[in-house]
Amino acid sequence: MSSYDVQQVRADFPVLQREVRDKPLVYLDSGATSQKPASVIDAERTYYEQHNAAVHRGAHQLSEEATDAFEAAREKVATFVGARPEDIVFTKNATESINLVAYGLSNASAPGALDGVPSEVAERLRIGAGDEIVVTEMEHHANLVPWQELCRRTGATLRWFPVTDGGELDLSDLDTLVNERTKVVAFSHVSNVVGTINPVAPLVAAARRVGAITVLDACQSVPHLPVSVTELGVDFMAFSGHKMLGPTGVGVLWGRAELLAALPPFITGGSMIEQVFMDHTTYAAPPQRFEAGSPNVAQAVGLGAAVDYLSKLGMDAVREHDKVLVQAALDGLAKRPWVRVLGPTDVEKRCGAVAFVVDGVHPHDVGQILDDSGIAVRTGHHCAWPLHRALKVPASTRASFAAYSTVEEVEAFLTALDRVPEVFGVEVA
Amino acid sequence: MSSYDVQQVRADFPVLQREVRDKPLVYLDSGATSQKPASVIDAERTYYEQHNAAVHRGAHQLSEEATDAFEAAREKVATFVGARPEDIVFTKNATESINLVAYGLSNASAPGALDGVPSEVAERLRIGAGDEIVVTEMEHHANLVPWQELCRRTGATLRWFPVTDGGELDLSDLDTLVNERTKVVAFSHVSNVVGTINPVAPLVAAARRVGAITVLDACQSVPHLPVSVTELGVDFMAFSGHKMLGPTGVGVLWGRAELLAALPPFITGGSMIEQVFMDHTTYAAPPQRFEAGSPNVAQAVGLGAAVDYLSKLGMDAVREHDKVLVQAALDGLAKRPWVRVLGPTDVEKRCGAVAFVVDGVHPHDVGQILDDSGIAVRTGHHCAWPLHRALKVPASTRASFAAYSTVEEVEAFLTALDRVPEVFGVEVA
Amino acid sequence: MDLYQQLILDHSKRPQHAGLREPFEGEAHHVNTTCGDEVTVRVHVDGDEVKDVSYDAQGCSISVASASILAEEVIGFSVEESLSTYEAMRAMLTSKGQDPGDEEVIGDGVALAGVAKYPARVKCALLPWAAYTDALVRAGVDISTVGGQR
Amino acid sequence: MDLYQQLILDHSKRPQHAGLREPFEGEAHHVNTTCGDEVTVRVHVDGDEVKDVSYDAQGCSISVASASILAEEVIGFSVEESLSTYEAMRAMLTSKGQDPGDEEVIGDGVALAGVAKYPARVKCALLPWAAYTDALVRAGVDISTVGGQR
Ligand SMILES: Cc1ncc(COP(=O)(O)O)c(C=O)c1O
Ligand SMILES: Cc1ncc(COP(=O)(O)O)c(C=O)c1O
Repeated sequence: MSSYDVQQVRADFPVLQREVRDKPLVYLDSGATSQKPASVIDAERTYYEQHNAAVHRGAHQLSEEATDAFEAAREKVATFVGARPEDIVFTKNATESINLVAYGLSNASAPGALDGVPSEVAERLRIGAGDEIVVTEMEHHANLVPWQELCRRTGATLRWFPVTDGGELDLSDLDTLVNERTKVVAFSHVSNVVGTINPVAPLVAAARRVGAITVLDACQSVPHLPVSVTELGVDFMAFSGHKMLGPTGVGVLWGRAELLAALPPFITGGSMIEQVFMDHTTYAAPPQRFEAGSPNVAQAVGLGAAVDYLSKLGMDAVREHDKVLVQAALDGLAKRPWVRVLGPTDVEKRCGAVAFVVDGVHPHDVGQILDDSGIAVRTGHHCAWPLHRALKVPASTRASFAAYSTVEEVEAFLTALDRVPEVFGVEVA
Repeated sequence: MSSYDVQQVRADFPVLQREVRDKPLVYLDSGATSQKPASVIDAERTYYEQHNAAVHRGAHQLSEEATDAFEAAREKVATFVGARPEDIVFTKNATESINLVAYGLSNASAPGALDGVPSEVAERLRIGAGDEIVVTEMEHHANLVPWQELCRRTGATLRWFPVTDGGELDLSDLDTLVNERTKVVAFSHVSNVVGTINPVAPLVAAARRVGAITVLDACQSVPHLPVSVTELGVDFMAFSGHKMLGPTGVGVLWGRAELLAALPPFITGGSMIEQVFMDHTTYAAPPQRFEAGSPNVAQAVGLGAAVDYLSKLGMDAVREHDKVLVQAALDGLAKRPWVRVLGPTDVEKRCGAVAFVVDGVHPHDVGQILDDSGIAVRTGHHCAWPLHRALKVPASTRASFAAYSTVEEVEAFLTALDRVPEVFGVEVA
Repeated sequence: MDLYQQLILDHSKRPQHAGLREPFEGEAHHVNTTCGDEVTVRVHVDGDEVKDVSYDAQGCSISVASASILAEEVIGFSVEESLSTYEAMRAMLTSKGQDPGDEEVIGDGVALAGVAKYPARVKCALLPWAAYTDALVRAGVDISTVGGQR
Repeated sequence: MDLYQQLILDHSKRPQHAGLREPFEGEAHHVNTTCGDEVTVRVHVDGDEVKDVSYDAQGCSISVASASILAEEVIGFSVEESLSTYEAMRAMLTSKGQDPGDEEVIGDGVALAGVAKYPARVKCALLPWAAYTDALVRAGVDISTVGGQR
């Protein structure tokens, strides 16, 4: 840890110099969206000032430069998660990435959509009545609602793993829930609320046994942990640029080559076609097939710079730093008996975020008190309403971290939190 | 025109100072993507350096600022096209905007999707076998392939208006093509290849008579002409930020309030929901219903700045300037008998782009010769393959303009073009 | 901070007229989608008079206090008066701090004046009021003569 | 500009061995999706010998010239030799200008060396060659022993 100089990291993030309500900004809402280092902001700017043009199509110099910048970004992102560039699709956010898979699967049932696909692969992609999609109660809405809608479109049935009171996945019914009817098992790598790091291996193994496709929501793991698609063994993985120091407006879908190759397109239009006639169209190979229209080139380039930045820090070091922050938050909150922390207590089992409730005070009011001290946290259901229901709380307050967060910030947060019982007259003993 | 100082405009665009192959860049590929003024680049940068946070959800100051910036951008875009902010949806590009409508319509047939929608509106949204979708042969793939796919999903039939040899829509069969089976009439305002400005009024009137929904692809009109949704009378209108001096990664869909209110969601996930349970979800009102996940905030803010920039120039002035450029190109090309211009010859009937062929020389080779002189044009089918087939050319070369293009650039292009017959030994008389 | 006036804390801890009661002619359930706050409001109108407003409010101190103040300020008044009170509340809450509110019209509502400076909380304060007007509509009351409804 | 060597212009104006002929054992149709260039290539192999390559090329001067050169450089050679020629073409074209090409191996192919500096055109030059290898596969020829295929 001694080599990780967080003050030096902070110097790279212009917004961290800001004051809020005359106090220095303490940004503990990185789980919602992270801040951006100057190198990311500059990468987008340089792209616009020097190279901006349509990619993949121009017969001119600028267009070649833009294409090179875009494809170089794809290579960087691929390397970052241990993937091949051809298997990386740029989307607008992780939500689109997951919808891409869900719509690709329902489109697979349209007439002719799987022509030419090997029958064993086609069989895995076809979903209808009687089939089952399995998710978990812990999911962000982005990895739940698209599957509900896929079920609505196809007649398949949604099933889910429950969550324990301790905020972990309850896998005791694994072999019942994942069965021969299961076509998809979709789950998050790390919970965006309770920070739980879920066990990927048993879920992948169970899905493999029945030939189900695994879809991993890696939004909260990729920014905090070393992540490799080959090690994880999943079939699809979605994550968002804006949560990993990258720009808004860019997400990523990685897919296993044989499945990507077979998956029908989602959004259709220019740049994803092979040949177009008035009455039919043939489609390009991945990743182009899934990148219809003019892509988010500047944002992809920015994400490439973010990945460079994280790689320079080293994801192992980022993970170690995160542990220190989470531990400091857990320790500080444990000293306040009027606070109830959600999720695992062991820092090895969690990362990125700490959510809690103050009984008798609504999280909105907790957040407001913190904001008054310049401390930015998030309150509410954090797009994980069913998880809150499972944990029997209406909502929660969440402090979440990134590579630039400091223990001092955690302490400032804890100190400000002490005003909550004061203002709302809560018993502190 | 005297008040339109194009040199002053150019000074605002950093990339225009560039050299290509040791010659000043002559960028005549704005129809593919436009360049960005410093104010747009700076708006994104300021957003990241000062206000970046999750929108619509934070209990903290930064999040409120980010939300204000995002919603202010929506208001600017709305005002720019004569719309209400509530009816403006931010997408990633125009392609997504059109897909949003096409998927919304097929999702309307899923069980329960139109619950609570007034029956006359529901009737318009439900599409199935026997119904017809009408497009034109002139469409960009983005306004053709999504409708082919909608037909594939629903069993509806695709029909289309042909194009005349002169590159205009042939509306002679209007009343046959748009009939009581027609559910959607989708067409472009301005062709991205031949620049033709299509007559919106008769198409809207025909669609209205039969209750069909009109979808206007305004990608190539919004950057060049004053456009007002209320005057046009269409039901949906799609356009792209990156073609109107805005950033990459942002598009717009405008929809008529009553239809937007009834249209089922497309991409689903966080921020577009009302309440989420494991077994069902209810959705928020527009525009949120159609903006799932973390939005492209910085890009929307950049688009707001682009709209400010265009408004300052004045769209009437921009249109007049464009006419001068198109006229100069048409005049210059007319003097070269070895060049065949596609599309209308009357500058009142067209805008933004001039496409042509040199018989005996492939457009790729034409583009290469131009590039060698630092002149960036586009060659190929310009994502409008069927239009090229209709005009009986395999591909074409297109010079396209924006507010910063100059008559001198048009002249440089014409001069460089004269090398084509030289190199390829084409008869020039 | 001037947001949490003692009056607000009092109302949120001891919400007046809380609970769902009979009889009622209209009921509306509103949700603040950004945070999950929920409120159900029932109205019992007799002729032109708001006889009772009962409610179940699950949410932050601001939305609960606002529900409590709503009940206090409209029960026993005419529908028209209650809608004027709504308009005055709305004007104050959306004034970004310019309109301090008139105690004559909105009573304890003035304690919510500080909310106007926190756009994210304005929705919380308006939630019960929006549900109230919706409940009126469902009770068959014509509220169209009063402007400014969303 | 060094892209349009006279040799390329000649090949593109008078493409050698052009047209689709019989007999053939394998045929492949490839499209350059970015510009719509199309080529159909047929191969007639007899044992280890490439007896004939016939083609229909619709496209720019680079892709047509490349098809013409392809036919010239592989007809009458062994399959293995033709694949070595392909590899040498490919190496030159993707070298970004580092590899000038060996006239001994690729013959008139060296005239396409200038293409390597224009990434967008590399696809054009490779199009007929990719179709050729594809046609070989469809003719039942095992090309797996030769590396570098995409
Ligand atoms: C007429 C027209 N429609 C649709 C599109 C698609 O826009 P985008 O690529 O931004 O999605 C374009 C441009 O590519 C266009 O010119
Ligand atoms: C676990 C998880 N999944 C999915 C998402 C959705 O990502 P985005 O909003 O970037 O689409 C988020 C963040 O919002 C998340 O934390």
